[in-house]
Amino acid sequence: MWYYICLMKRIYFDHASTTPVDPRVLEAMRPYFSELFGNPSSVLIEEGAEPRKALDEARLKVGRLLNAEADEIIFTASATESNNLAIKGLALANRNRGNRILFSDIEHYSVMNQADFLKSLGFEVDYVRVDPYGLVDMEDLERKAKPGTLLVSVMMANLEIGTIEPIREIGLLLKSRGILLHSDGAGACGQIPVDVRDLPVDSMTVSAHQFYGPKGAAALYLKKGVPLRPVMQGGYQEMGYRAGTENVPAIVGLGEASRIAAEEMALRVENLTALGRRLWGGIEKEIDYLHFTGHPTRRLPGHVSFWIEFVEGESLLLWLNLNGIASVSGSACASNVLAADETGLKASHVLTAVGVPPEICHGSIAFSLGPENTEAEVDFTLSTLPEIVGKLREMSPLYRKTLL
Amino acid sequence: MWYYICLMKRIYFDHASTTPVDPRVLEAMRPYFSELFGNPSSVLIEEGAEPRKALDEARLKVGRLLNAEADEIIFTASATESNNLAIKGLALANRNRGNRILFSDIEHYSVMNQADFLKSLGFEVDYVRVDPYGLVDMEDLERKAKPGTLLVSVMMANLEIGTIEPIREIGLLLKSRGILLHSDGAGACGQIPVDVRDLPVDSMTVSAHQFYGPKGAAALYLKKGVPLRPVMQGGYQEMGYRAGTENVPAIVGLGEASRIAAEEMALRVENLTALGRRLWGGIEKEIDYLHFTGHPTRRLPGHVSFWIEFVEGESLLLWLNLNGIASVSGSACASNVLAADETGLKASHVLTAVGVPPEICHGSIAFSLGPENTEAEVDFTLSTLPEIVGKLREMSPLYRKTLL
Amino acid sequence: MAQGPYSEKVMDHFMHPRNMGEIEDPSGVGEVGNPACGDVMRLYLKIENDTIIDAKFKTFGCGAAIASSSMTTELIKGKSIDEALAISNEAVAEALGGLPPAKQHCSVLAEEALQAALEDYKKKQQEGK
Amino acid sequence: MAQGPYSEKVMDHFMHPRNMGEIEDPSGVGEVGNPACGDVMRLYLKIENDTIIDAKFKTFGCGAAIASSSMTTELIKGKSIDEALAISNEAVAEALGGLPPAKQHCSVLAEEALQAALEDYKKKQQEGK
Ligand SMILES: Cc1ncc(COP(=O)(O)O)c(C=O)c1O
Ligand SMILES: Cc1ncc(COP(=O)(O)O)c(C=O)c1O
Repeated sequence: MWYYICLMKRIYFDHASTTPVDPRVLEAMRPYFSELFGNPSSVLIEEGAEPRKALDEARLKVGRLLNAEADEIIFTASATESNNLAIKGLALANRNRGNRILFSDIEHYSVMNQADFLKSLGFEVDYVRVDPYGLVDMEDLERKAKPGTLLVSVMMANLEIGTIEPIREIGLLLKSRGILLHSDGAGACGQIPVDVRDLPVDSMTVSAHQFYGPKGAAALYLKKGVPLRPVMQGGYQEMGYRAGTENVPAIVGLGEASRIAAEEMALRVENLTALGRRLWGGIEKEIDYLHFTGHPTRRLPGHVSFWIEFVEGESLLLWLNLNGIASVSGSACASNVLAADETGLKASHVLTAVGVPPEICHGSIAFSLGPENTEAEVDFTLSTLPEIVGKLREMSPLYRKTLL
Repeated sequence: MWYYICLMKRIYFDHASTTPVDPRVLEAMRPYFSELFGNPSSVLIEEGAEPRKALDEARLKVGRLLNAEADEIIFTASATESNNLAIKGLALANRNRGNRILFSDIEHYSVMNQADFLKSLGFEVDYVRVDPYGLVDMEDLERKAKPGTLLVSVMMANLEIGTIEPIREIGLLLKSRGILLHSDGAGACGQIPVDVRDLPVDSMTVSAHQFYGPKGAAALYLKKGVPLRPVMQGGYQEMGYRAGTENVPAIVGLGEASRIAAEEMALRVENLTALGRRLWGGIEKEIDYLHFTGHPTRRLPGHVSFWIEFVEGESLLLWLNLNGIASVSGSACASNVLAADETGLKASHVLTAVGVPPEICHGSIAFSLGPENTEAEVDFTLSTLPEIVGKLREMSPLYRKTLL
Repeated sequence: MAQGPYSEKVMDHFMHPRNMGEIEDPSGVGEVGNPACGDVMRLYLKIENDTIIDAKFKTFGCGAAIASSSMTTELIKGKSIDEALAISNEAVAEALGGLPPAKQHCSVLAEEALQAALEDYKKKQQEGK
Repeated sequence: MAQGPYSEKVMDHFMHPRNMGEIEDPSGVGEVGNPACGDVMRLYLKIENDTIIDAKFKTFGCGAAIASSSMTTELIKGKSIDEALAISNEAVAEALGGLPPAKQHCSVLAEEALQAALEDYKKKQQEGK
């Protein structure tokens, strides 16, 4: 039943989930699979030399994207791993600073779900509230970042609601109190300017596959001098912070994606902001009983997220998909349809945190656009959405036209 | 100075360190970078469907290689990660079985170096001796696998000395005592037959880049029903055992490499065994004061390792390299030339464990051949080696021709 | 063409729901909801001579919920009350070509909606007597 | 062509060691070793009128050890004893275009071999008196 949509060109509005590898990136990676395949740790043989050089160059490129030194970049295999390394690694290496760890209420699962493990290691975990726009509540942070707090984790930008956090402000507050700050920059680094010399962060996660780099490559920026304990032990790679034979082609890809992102960011941001505004404005005009989520202006360019009363998210997502449009839903049902049972079906913690009532937050949809998207795609989406919403509301026992 | 060697075709005898990606494997991976790039967790949109199917197929293929069920295969990013997940994950999930963990004396760093972390979690770590051939000493194991032991880790095959461990025998002993067995099969799985229905192991590490698959993909076989606690937390991927967006192209590559390995293994083993014998025999004839390491017959096909009196390993390695031959040395000096200081320069724990005196084990070299190697390459190596050895001995103040 | 998590039957009923709508002056109505998932299902029955001669539904919910509702109405039309009561959630799921494990509860919801509607019918019958 | 961890100078001296061999009836011999790394270095000096007129070495060791030995013999030939004593391990490493951090000890070894050889020479001188 799904196959007829194959004939249409798809409209990919789900760049927050993952992005295709840029052809230039793939081209850069290509020689490192079967020709320059050597182990970069085999420095004494010819085969190790080029891969080693390629790693060094990629490190420089990622460093340049963030305005960091090359030796402040640790390569990992995923943003999840970077977040695990940063939080567990900083916590274990800096116990002298305290025992308390704070997460914002809207961190990604790869931060949130570490809580139990951290508690089992004897740490205390508490959560900082966000306001209805998803911005960290600075008063709550001031209150909770009390003596004994060693580490705070606040993401650069939330990919479900698009909000960009005031990391600079947060970092300055924490610095004055001697508290470490990790920021999950997956989906932000490579998309919006991130300057670690300007932002008072101690570590920052970078994810390649969210800005046209390959899956399987990510990085952790670690500020020079900040102690970190590796969480995966083994050989002496990545300056001792991350063991395991380096995934050279993927790292080369991350480097090249970083170079391209740094060069093309200004233009991309401009175009995406315009496209995003067009989509936002159109949706606002076309759909009633619609609520945008996240901050209206302090948000990722090209990111538009909302929920619609009397419309369930998964059904909306499925109909959009059938109409050729790829998006993502924070709907409980949509979020984990492959889970082994229904215990995983909880309303998104992000939406609940920004105050969307759990019983009606099932209509949430996020569109995240990329540089290859066009005005025509936006307009097609705008022409399609009202019809789908109408159809689903028609089916809803909760919807009464007369009530509206 | 290094560049003249570029003109020659290199002889790659270091397959234990890493292997080139098989062109068929790269071909299978190709569509998943930029076309079928979707997030396999995005199952409700078209873009997620093909990647999800590709993951399922790869899981079947890896399962078939090991004679395991597909849902006993957990994908990770490296053998190092698989070993960390297995050992920490089994230890933490099975504390009720005991507190004691045993490693063989010749485990890879990605097992060995977990000891401190495990101790910090309250576990006790002890080591099982090996005999001069590198085979686990069954009597020592019987003695040390005493009540309170929860887990033993013994590798399938050691890549420094080539010895294949008696995993079946070890597993049967441990099973009778209710002790879990992890086996690091990096460099063995995909090279020699490994059947987890026949071997009483609870988990087994598989590493793609050691049998013509890509770097960045590995697997952990986990026997059905054995409890494992994830060590990296995040999203619900890999049945909850391993969080993080799946590296689809690399996993597809691991699957295809597994398929090819399963199909071509018998032939490869036959050819490599013959080539290895030719090399072994030739070296034995040509070089005096030479000592082979590892077991003469229970060893990886095409793996020849030895040390030479009065010849330092790094120098030998460098000269072989200058003559176009890639190999690896267990020499202290060669093993970590990129380390920040010289504290990393210890004689190989593997060689010390098999009884090579630390002050003379610096001459160790391992040749690990692959299916693309030829008799001509073996013969060239045999013609080159004596000359290099002669030159280095000539330079050695320890060598007296008259003494020999 | 690769499949999503839903069978073709589920997608067919999701895209072309059978018997969607309301019945004016129904013999029985059942409304159930699963607050954890946010689904709400309302089932209308028209019953004559102990036989379900018409059934309609309105559902706020995911693909599986809509398909389960649609399939349930198809399964019960023309059936006697006892026959309808004998239709289990497994039968609904099976008729749909299976549901993902995390979505089994949607077929349970459909079964519950049916039971609630028949309950309502019986209550009305007794009140009517 | 990418480089290994060693400079071109190191590789040059490794591949073409200068003054490798022994001096019959040397004025002084120094042998030092680093048991941690397994390197052993023996340096032979021929000294006349307070000047090192010849130097040769034998070394069991890694690339850096061989290159350091070779470079040391080059640096000291023609030098007075005092000038030779002033040659530090840093000077050896520098003359080689640098050594990787983990290999600095090889240049230290060369310095030590030189000192031992000069020590031996002085001892022999005194015994000869
Ligand atoms: C036996 C064994 N286990 C584990 C590893 C670790 O593999 P990786 O560096 O790919 O994580 C190696 C690497 O050489 C190995 O030889
Ligand atoms: C903000 C954020 N952090 C971390 C991750 C984890 O990334 P990965 O699944 O690639 O490890 C994601 C993934 O979507 C994310 O959105």
